Amino acid sequence: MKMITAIIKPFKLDDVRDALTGLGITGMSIEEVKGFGRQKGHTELYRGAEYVVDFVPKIKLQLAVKAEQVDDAIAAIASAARTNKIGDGKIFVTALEQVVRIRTGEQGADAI
Amino acid sequence: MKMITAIIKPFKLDDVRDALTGLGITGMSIEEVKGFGRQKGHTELYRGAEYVVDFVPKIKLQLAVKAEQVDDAIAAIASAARTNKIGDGKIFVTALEQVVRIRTGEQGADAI
Amino acid sequence: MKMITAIIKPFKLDDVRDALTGLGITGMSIEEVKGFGRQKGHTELYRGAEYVVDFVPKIKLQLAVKAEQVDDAIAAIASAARTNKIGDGKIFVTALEQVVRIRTGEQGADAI
Amino acid sequence: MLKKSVRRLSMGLLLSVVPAMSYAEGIDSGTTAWMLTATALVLFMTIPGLSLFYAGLVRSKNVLSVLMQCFALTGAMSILWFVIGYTLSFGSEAEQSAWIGDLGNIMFAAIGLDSVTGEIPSSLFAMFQMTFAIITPALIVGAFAERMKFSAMMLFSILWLVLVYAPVCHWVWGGGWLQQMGLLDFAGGTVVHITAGVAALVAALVMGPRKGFPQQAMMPHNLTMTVTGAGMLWVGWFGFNAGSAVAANSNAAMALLVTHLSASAGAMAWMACEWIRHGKPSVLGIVTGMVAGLGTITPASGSVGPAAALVIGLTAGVVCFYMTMLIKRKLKIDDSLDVFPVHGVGGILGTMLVGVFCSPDLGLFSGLGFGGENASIAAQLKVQFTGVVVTFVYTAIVSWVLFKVVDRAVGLRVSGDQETEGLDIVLHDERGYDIK
Amino acid sequence: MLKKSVRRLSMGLLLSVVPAMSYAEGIDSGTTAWMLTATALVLFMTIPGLSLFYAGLVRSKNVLSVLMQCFALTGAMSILWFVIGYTLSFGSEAEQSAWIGDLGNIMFAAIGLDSVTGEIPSSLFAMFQMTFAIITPALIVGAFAERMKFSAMMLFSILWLVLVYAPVCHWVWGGGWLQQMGLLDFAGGTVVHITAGVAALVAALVMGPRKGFPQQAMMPHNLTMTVTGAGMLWVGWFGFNAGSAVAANSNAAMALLVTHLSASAGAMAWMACEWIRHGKPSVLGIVTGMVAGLGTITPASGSVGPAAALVIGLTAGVVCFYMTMLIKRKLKIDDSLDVFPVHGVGGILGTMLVGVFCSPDLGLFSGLGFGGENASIAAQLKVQFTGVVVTFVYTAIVSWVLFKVVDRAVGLRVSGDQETEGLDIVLHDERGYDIK
Amino acid sequence: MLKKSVRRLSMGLLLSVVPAMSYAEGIDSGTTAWMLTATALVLFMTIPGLSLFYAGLVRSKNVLSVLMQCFALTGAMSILWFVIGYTLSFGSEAEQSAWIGDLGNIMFAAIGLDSVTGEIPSSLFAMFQMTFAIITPALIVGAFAERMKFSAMMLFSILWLVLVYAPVCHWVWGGGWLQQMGLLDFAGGTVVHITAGVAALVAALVMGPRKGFPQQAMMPHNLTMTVTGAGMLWVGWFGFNAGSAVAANSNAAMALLVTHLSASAGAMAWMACEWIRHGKPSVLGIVTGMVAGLGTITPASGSVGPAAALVIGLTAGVVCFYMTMLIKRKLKIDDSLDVFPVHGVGGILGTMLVGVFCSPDLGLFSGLGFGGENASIAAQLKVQFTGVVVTFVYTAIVSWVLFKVVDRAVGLRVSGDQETEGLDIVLHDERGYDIK
Ligand SMILES: Nc1ncnc2c1ncn2[C@@H]1O[C@H](COP(=O)(O)OP(=O)(O)O)[C@@H](O)[C@H]1O
Ligand SMILES: Nc1ncnc2c1ncn2[C@@H]1O[C@H](COP(=O)(O)OP(=O)(O)O)[C@@H](O)[C@H]1O
Ligand SMILES: Nc1ncnc2c1ncn2[C@@H]1O[C@H](COP(=O)(O)OP(=O)(O)O)[C@@H](O)[C@H]1O
Repeated sequence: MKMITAIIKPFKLDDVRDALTGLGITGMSIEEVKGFGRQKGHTELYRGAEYVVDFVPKIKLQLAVKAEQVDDAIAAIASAARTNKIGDGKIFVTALEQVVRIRTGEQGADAI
Repeated sequence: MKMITAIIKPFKLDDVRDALTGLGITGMSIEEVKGFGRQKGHTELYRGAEYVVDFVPKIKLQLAVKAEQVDDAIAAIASAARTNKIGDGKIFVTALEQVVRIRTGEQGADAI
Repeated sequence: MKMITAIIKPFKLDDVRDALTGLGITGMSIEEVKGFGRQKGHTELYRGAEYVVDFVPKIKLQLAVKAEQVDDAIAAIASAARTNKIGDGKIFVTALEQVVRIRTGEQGADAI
Repeated sequence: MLKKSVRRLSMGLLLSVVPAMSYAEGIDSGTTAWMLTATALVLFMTIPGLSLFYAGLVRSKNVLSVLMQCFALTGAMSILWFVIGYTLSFGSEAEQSAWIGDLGNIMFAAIGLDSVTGEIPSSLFAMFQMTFAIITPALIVGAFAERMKFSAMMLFSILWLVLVYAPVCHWVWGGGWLQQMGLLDFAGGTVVHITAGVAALVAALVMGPRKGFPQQAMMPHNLTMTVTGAGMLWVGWFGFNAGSAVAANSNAAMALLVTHLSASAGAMAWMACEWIRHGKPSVLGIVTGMVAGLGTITPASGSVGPAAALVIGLTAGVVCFYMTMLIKRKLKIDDSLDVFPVHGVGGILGTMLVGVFCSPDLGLFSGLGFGGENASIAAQLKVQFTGVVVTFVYTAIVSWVLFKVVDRAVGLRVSGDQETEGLDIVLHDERGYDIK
Repeated sequence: MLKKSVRRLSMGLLLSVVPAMSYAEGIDSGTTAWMLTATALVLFMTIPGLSLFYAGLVRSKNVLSVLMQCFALTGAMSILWFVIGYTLSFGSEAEQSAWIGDLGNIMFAAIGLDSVTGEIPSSLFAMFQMTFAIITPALIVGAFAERMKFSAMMLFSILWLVLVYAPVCHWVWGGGWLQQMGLLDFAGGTVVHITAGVAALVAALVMGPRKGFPQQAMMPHNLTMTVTGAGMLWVGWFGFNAGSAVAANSNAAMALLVTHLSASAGAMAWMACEWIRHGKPSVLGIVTGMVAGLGTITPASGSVGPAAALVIGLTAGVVCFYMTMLIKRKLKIDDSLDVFPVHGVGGILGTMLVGVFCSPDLGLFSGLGFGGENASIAAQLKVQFTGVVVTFVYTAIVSWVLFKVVDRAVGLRVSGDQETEGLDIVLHDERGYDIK
Repeated sequence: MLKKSVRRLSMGLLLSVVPAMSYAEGIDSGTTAWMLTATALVLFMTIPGLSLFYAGLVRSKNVLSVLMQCFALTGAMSILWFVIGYTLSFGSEAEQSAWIGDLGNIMFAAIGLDSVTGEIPSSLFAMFQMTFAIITPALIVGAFAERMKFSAMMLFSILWLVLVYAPVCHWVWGGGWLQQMGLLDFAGGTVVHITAGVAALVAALVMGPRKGFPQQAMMPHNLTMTVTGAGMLWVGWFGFNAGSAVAANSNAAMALLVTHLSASAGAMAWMACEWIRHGKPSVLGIVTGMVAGLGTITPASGSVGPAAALVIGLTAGVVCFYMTMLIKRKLKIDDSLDVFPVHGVGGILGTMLVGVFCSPDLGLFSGLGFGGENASIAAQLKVQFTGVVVTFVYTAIVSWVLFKVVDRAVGLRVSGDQETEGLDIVLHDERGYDIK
């Protein structure tokens, strides 16, 4: 089992979710994060001084998937989140040693 | 050392923390996340149109534990967070290669 | 490739970022989290009752780095975030199996 | 002169029941200008004032439910007052029964464009009184906040206005028995604050505490909202008390002055209590002290001088502070937003204190004279005490019965799960904030 | 007497064009006091009132853009009114053309310290009218919210005030042809609400929907802000309608009463519609119903009695509710904050209903009499209908042309990406909230 | 006539010190109605108005501390004014010393129910003046926001009201030497804005900058709150300036008109400066320009006409814009919320400009006449200049001493760590927002 963590542009969330649902992946958790990277942030004006706010609002998705789903999931996320503009984001994959569904106590792949 | 990540229902946070404290686990970080899964979200009404908000507010806990604590921690979280209703959440375990306590520079298990 | 996750005091964020930029590490994601640990939270007064709010606001940084950068990155974060007071926070390192840059589809180290 | 001015006022009120005395030239444009303004100010007290004050104190999942309750009450109580409330309170005839108003003013039937009450159009007097009938049930909202069904709240309030507010209003202002006894209640210590405060206490007892009370901290979700509402209440209260002079004269001016001083003193007193007891003054504390000062001076605002107002305000701040601790911490009664210890206790306190400070023989602390035929502090206090006790007991009994009836009819509380989820989503399918 | 009072009013307005008739002793301090207050209340309606009402309804990334539009309009329209708007509307001579005011009052040239209009200083009358010229363009903001350029909005509003508001204001209040026909529009059913509502509809059609409408839910980001604004609108409207009596008398009092009752009825009616149709009443619904009730009673507030006001308010709540559903859900027109179905429809509804309920022969539902020489409901309705149709068509055509012209000049909309990013950052380099 | 009206005003003020002249029939109900309203409006300026305006501009960790300071000052300054401030400012005798008021009105001892000042009850005049004594120290709060101890703030303000505000108020309005010189300061250019602005500058210099200033951006945490407060300030200012006529007459009306036009012009001017310099207008900019316009017209509002008001407002917007940049960006003085460049500079500017535009001989830009015995712009300017310089220097010296004294007594600033943590938690054990 793998944990996929994706950083995407906020307004792409719906597309990404639909793409994943298309793969039968319905479970995930998301959070609002602030990203630093190549993409520059916006400027804010305060009393004549202009401040460049160098973080950019992003959405972070986390989803546990079965090993065999990883590539499809990555592909789906990548294509759905792509705008070809700087700041599209990243996808990270880490190994998942154990998953437990709290409600049932199911473990491993069944719990996903 | 392992990193335990648990997604639970917000109002269960206190119970879970108490359960973990019972095991002598006092350190953790939590964040508010939005969950997608089997559990359906609430409906919102706006100008006669009803929108189903399909994410559900959840709390995400992250705690680094020594390998030997993992099973107790999982058990404690699971039993404390369980309501037996859909949406109770998940527990994920990943390997932790290194931990550093910033204040002291301690590394590994001592840093937890 | 490794994923470094650091929990730091919020007002230390700028120092840490500068330190990392100094290493040529410009990409990262941050989020506001609530921390539990040795450091005690503040007290809130409500109608004569004093409640100890035992979580402490923290900032969580996540950055994917090449294996060879890990130690420098950890050192940089640790020294920049240190105040020598309880609550300085922790640094966690986990293995990263795959990284994808959404915009270009680049994979692995190139995508970082 | 002092006594005269006081008589002028109660007269002003009695006149309300004398459409016969209509004569266009009776209208004073200055007084009318002030009463138009005062009416706007008292409405402003409820929306947005009180609704923000209360809404900031609940958890964010219930913020809309409180705003909704205040707003819906404004609409419903207004119509109800127009249809039946006003006539039950003030009737239409010059001769009024001691107990309840006649039915001649159903839908303001006896009020024409030219009807005059005192120096203002009768329509304005009835409208001004309407704003009091709006805020009184709205005050009770604080007691059952975060757990009561919207439907039950509406049903209860409708019945309560007719069966509690209207009769008490008639007794005190509509020519009823308490007014005839010379009870001093210039702007609503009994009619507004005791009735609302006691109903709040009964509500808390009948409904029981919120899930998690008192172990869980249930912090205000937005104190900036509460402070905003508090400022609006302070300003609006000028219309409430100085408007009750039903004239733009020295009585109105003095009422405004003593109202402001009492609010200031109440705020400072509560702040001092906290500073001493906890080492720090709190924002919630200072605004609550201000409300206590305002609620307490309300019945006295037409009868006391500024020095006395300072004493009344300071007393209010201290007494209401300790009463709040007593109710919430010792007795563990979950009157969510402390309506009884602030408004109920303040109303009682003020109604008694005016019996003392109305006396013209207290030197710097002298007031504007006794009520009716009363000629001594003792005599006046007896009347004030009667007013307090009767209003308290009557309100308690009828409110208790009404809650039981409404519970039978539609159920008072949402389910435990719904309470956990929050009333905004559960009752209104809306969320207060969606700030990205 | 009823008719007299009505004539007194329109007179009061005609007087505005008779600086000749200046006589210091003509000033009544009570009426002046009320009009000073009413002016403050109407300004309060726009800032903060309307601006909060609207700002709460947009997404948080656009909250400042709405506040900015209302605030900038307040400044710009005030100066514009002073320079040219007032004189085009009310002129300076006693004799006024049927179509447009003379230029004698450019920069209030004909208004001295001692000029008197009716019973108040002319400067106060001109200032009171200014607050109407502020809020009317501000109302339109709701239609193109979340997508219009600030520069385009300013340019459009400036042209619109001069070419739409001023002429219509002259026709109805400045001695123009509709006033001469005896059109009943006490406080702005045609002048304010139909012009703003129709311009809003045109704006929505010309600019097209927001990106993502109607599939995407575009929820209000802060309903507590909207409810706050709603309360302020309610209170401020007392100045709007009762101030339009330009006197502190029984007409003002009655206007205040009917205004309040209609607002209450509108709120209750909309709430009931939602409760029945969706099983739950919403906060957004009840406040919108209140605005509908207020907009609808506005033209009628000087001519109807309280019972009729109740009917008008209930009708407003139901009709505007269904019109909102029709426009937004059926026709899928993205009038973002529903300006047309609430203000436009309300203005039309009220302008027609006053033609009925002004009649003195409807028993409990009687009004204060017909306008001008009209002597029957039929005759009055003909005039009202003319006023509605002409105002609607004239506003629609000119507004449409102006939007096209402005589009050519500076472009109406921000780019798609900018719309996604949000107007606050894109147009003002600011964010509404930074709450940690 | 013009001059007369001006004399009437200063008279109105002198009368305040003549309880001897009490005669009940002297009360005008219209003027009383307006002054009751104006008093409510000026209180509304401070709470919630100014407190929201300021609180929105700080970081969210300090939002409550600012609201608390304004609220506590309202309570404390009110009591202080009642006890000693009023009598030091206006005294009780007809004959007043040039320097300070007599002690006859300690606790309003010489003010009875029937005392009359001008055309209103003396209690109302004293109460109206009280609201000025509340807002002036509250204005200073903006300078030391986010770092001053609550206890130090209270102590400083109490001393400052007695030692700075009261004397200056006496000189200008209480029959003191500046009033005798014919200084034109209708509503507080010197008494309110210069004293507050200069004290703010001294505060910023004595206390030093906030931790991190100027490198760190310290963005407003809630501009919607600031805009809300700005709207309330605008509306409330009508009471401040038009109320200073102490009459419901053409002077009040003209004051209201010029106040509104100057606010509009100030807002537009600041917006234009930003638009030109930065390519975008900001919300913070437009509201600050409005405040600049209001502060600047304040001393002139009883003496100038509308065309001059436009010039004054435009000048205010531009000058205060550049002064703000100068202080904050060039001189790097951390007057946190820019009190000096807006209020101090505005007050100076307005006090000088009225010396020009009061002249009745400027055609369209003519004013209502010179002050006292002054007969030329030159003569008037000399007086105005004297008033400005003396007020500036006196305030600067005394404020500086007071800050030093208070620093010794309780310490002015919280510790660096506390400043990082935020004043809400550190000083009040509360958080502004807990929105889930
Ligand atoms: N090394 C990294 N570790 C973690 N997150 C990163 C890293 N680099 C970039 N990100 C995240 O990805 C987002 C997009 O990266 P950026 O460099 O701006 O554009 P691109 O994805 O096109 O290269 C950043 O805002 C940040 O949230
Ligand atoms: N595959 C997944 N990866 C990450 N988080 C998940 C996954 N599936 C579910 N979750 C999280 O767990 C929560 C509960 O899951 P859900 O399917 O609703 O109920 P249950 O836990 O009873 O199966 C979801 O809201 C989501 O936050
Ligand atoms: N075992 C843990 N797992 C995850 N996060 C932890 C753990 N222990 C501490 N933390 C995080 O580190 C922060 C600092 O830890 P704390 O014990 O307070 O001080 P110190 O870092 O000096 O030991 C905590 O607030 C929490 O966010």
